[in-house]
Amino acid sequence: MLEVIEVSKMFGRNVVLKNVTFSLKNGILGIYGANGSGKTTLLKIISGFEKPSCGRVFFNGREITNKAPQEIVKLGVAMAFQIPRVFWNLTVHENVLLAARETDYTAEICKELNLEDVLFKKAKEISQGKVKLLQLAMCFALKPKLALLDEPFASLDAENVEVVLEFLKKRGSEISMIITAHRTKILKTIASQMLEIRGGKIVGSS
Amino acid sequence: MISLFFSALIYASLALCVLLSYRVAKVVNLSFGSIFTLGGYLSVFSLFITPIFGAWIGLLLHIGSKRMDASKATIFSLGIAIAIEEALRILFRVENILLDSRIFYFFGYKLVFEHFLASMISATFLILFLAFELKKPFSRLKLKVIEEDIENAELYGIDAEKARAIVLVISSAFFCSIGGLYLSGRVISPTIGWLYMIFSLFIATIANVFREKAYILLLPTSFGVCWLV
Amino acid sequence: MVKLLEAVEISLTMNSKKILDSVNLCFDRGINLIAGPNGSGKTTLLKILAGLLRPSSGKILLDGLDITMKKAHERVKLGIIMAPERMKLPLSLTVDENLRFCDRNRAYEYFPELKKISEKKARDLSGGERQMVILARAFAKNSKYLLLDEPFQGLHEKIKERIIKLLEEEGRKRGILVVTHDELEKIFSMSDYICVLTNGKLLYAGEKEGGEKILKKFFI
Amino acid sequence: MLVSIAIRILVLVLLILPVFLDCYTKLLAASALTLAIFTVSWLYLEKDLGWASLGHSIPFGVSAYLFAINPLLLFFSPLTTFLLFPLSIFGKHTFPFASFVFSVFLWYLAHHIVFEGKGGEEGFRAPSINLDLIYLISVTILILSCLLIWKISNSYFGLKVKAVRDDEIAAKAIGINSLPFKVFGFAISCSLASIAGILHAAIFGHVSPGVFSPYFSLFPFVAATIGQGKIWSSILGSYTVVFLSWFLSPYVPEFHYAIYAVALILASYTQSYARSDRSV
Repeated sequence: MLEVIEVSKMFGRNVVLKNVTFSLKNGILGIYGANGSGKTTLLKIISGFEKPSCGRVFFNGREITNKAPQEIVKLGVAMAFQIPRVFWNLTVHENVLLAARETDYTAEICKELNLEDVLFKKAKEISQGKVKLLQLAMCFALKPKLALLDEPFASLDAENVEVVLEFLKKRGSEISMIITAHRTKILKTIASQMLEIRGGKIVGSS
Repeated sequence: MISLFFSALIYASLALCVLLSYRVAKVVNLSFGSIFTLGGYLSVFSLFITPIFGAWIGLLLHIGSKRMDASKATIFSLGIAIAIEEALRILFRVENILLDSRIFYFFGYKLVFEHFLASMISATFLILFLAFELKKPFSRLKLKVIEEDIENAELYGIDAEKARAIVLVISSAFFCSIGGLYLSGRVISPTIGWLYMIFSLFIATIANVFREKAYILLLPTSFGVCWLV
Repeated sequence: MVKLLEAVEISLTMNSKKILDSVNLCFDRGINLIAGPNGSGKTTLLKILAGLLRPSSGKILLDGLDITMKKAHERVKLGIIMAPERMKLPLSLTVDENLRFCDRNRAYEYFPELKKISEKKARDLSGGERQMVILARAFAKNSKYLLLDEPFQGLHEKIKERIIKLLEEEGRKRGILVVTHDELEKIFSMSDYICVLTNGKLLYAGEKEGGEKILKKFFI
Repeated sequence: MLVSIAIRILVLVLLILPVFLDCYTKLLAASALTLAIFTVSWLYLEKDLGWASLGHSIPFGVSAYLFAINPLLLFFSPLTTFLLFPLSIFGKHTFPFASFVFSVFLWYLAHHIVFEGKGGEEGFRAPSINLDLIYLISVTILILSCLLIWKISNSYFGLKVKAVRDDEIAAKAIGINSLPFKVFGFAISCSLASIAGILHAAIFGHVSPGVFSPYFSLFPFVAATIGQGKIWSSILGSYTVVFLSWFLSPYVPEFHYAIYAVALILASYTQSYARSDRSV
């Protein structure tokens, strides 16, 4: 489904990614590593928000290396950011509606992710944990074939982690995912494949 | 030719003030135009009170926009600009005033004495700042840290607010006194200063492209722009 | 007994959202650790202690002296130094010029590597080198209290170890407050006082023994 | 709620009343009306797109000039969008000042526009139309533009425009290409502003470089500040500024600038601009 071939990324003199190569057929891929090891950059390169310095990315046999993010989304790759990027002055319902395009599906996803009680509040008025859930809801409302989730469990409390975990397990059968985390404990419970990344290089897989 | 050189000097020093207040005080100071005009009107009474009034307005600007971000502070400065303009309009009911000037001959060139004085003051200001820039004393380093990030400057133990106040006061006083000198011999109205401000803003914007070298390249830029116009 | 640095009932509300909720802390000499997940308000708390942000309510005491209304540069003179995270330092200055804001010789003593690159501009340095400049500046200035925000970001293993040693040494002389994700276990074993923040609320604050369980459950 | 209904009724009364009054008052009301349309166009740009322009006199003045030079050039006025839109490369924080400086630049430039021996500081004579007729047209256009903006900003399309305002990167992440929506929003706002400019030229039968002066470039900002960003009260705000300055200028020269100074200084303490930039 997804193939990443020899991707490198440099910011000035800083090498963030060094010849990263991997491929994903189906299922959930977990990527773990310390802060600043290049996980976020890798996801941003796949989703088109960053251009790789060299290397290529293929999705379903089509090259998506230098495509704009909005085109890549239309091919079926959706991204959920680590630091949530949502529309702060719109309500939660409007936020999800923009991604889902139909009211019924919006209601369904909001129910699954426990967002019903804040449905008509503005995104800037709800708590940080809920914003994180909202980001996830927007990602899945796009009906992607591949979802890229950057640290979906970070800054969530125990109760919300349960909600997210339940949701990901349920969707995991239909949608492929790449999930990053800097802790492996939760990741191991859902991922079918694991990669460790350190200093911009892939050092281990299982 | 010589008057071109003089006006390039003056505009370079005005642009330096604009650039300094943008980089250190973090405000695109739109009130400079009105301060310039104010200087022109004040010079009817005396040339020596112009820097004092300019400094007062600089201080007012600093105190008024102390805790604002860049865009709000700029809107504040625009408000001050219009307030000054309106005050001038109320105080000097006659719209247009002709300022008198003295003419003297410099190697056969006919020159307005006040313009000559203004350009000499600007040249001194520029040379002093250039020396300050190139010799890099500790206070220049402090200024550089403030230019980049105010939070960082505070962590380095630098009083950013004091530096901001000093820059605003000095640049306003400078604008006011240059306005008093440079407008003499012309017919002035309350809106005349906008032109000078826009022109120096234009030079400062072009010089700003050179980033760290901006201060050094101000004079050549100003010379080039004046020559083109 | 008067503690070195105290935060009394600190609350911060921004955009009608509570970021910190009546946090009570007292730090003393030695190494103190603040831990918590991303977005729990650790960096905000550090900024409040350093004077970059003003709390909505609450007090900050240094040696029993109320410094809540003091600005950051005044606090630097009183003896609170902060090393910011994300490699924030003036990029247009050279390393040498950056270190003129502290005791230069001591800085080169701590990090001899910097001597070689002293004439380079900070803009041309790699991430690890930048972090070293930040730490050198913070350590080589006399202070009562040192606030470190993610000090290990982007550093090599060797230098990390050196910094941990340095922390141990300096911890005897002054108070050090560390916020970190990396090397949590090592710092934890060194530290005397631990607090855990989640969602702006204090989950635990006190001796190491009690905190171990909570910390393990959350992070390790 | 009661207040907002009262404001709407007051605006409607202000729209209808001048029809029965003398010519002078009608002229004054018509000029306030065009400026109200101008304010509405500015408000759309500020509220739905998040770009606060302090140089909205650019589309206003340019199309007034075009209309005065040749009435057939009126159809080119929507193209003034492309004078204002390129300034958006400066980013939301600098855009207000960039546009303001550009409008002041045009103000000086306008003194030198000479066409077939006319123009310069004197300005151009514009074709003048019967005052009663133009008053009716203006009222219709004001109501239509309010309806149009209300309709657009409540549609799904308008939702996308608002999404682009809030966060362009997040918009890209859900497959919205931000550029066309931005251009569309600017085009709507600039077209309405140019209509206001053309009406202004037609009412006074004369266009001078003054249409680029800070009086016009800052007018919508000040009116919106008085109206606290709500559409109906901003219309009321523009009436207030026009009437106050007209009645008080015999005592204080150019009284509107005093209102401007107060409004700008107060606005810098209370209002927030570039609302979408929210640091987490």
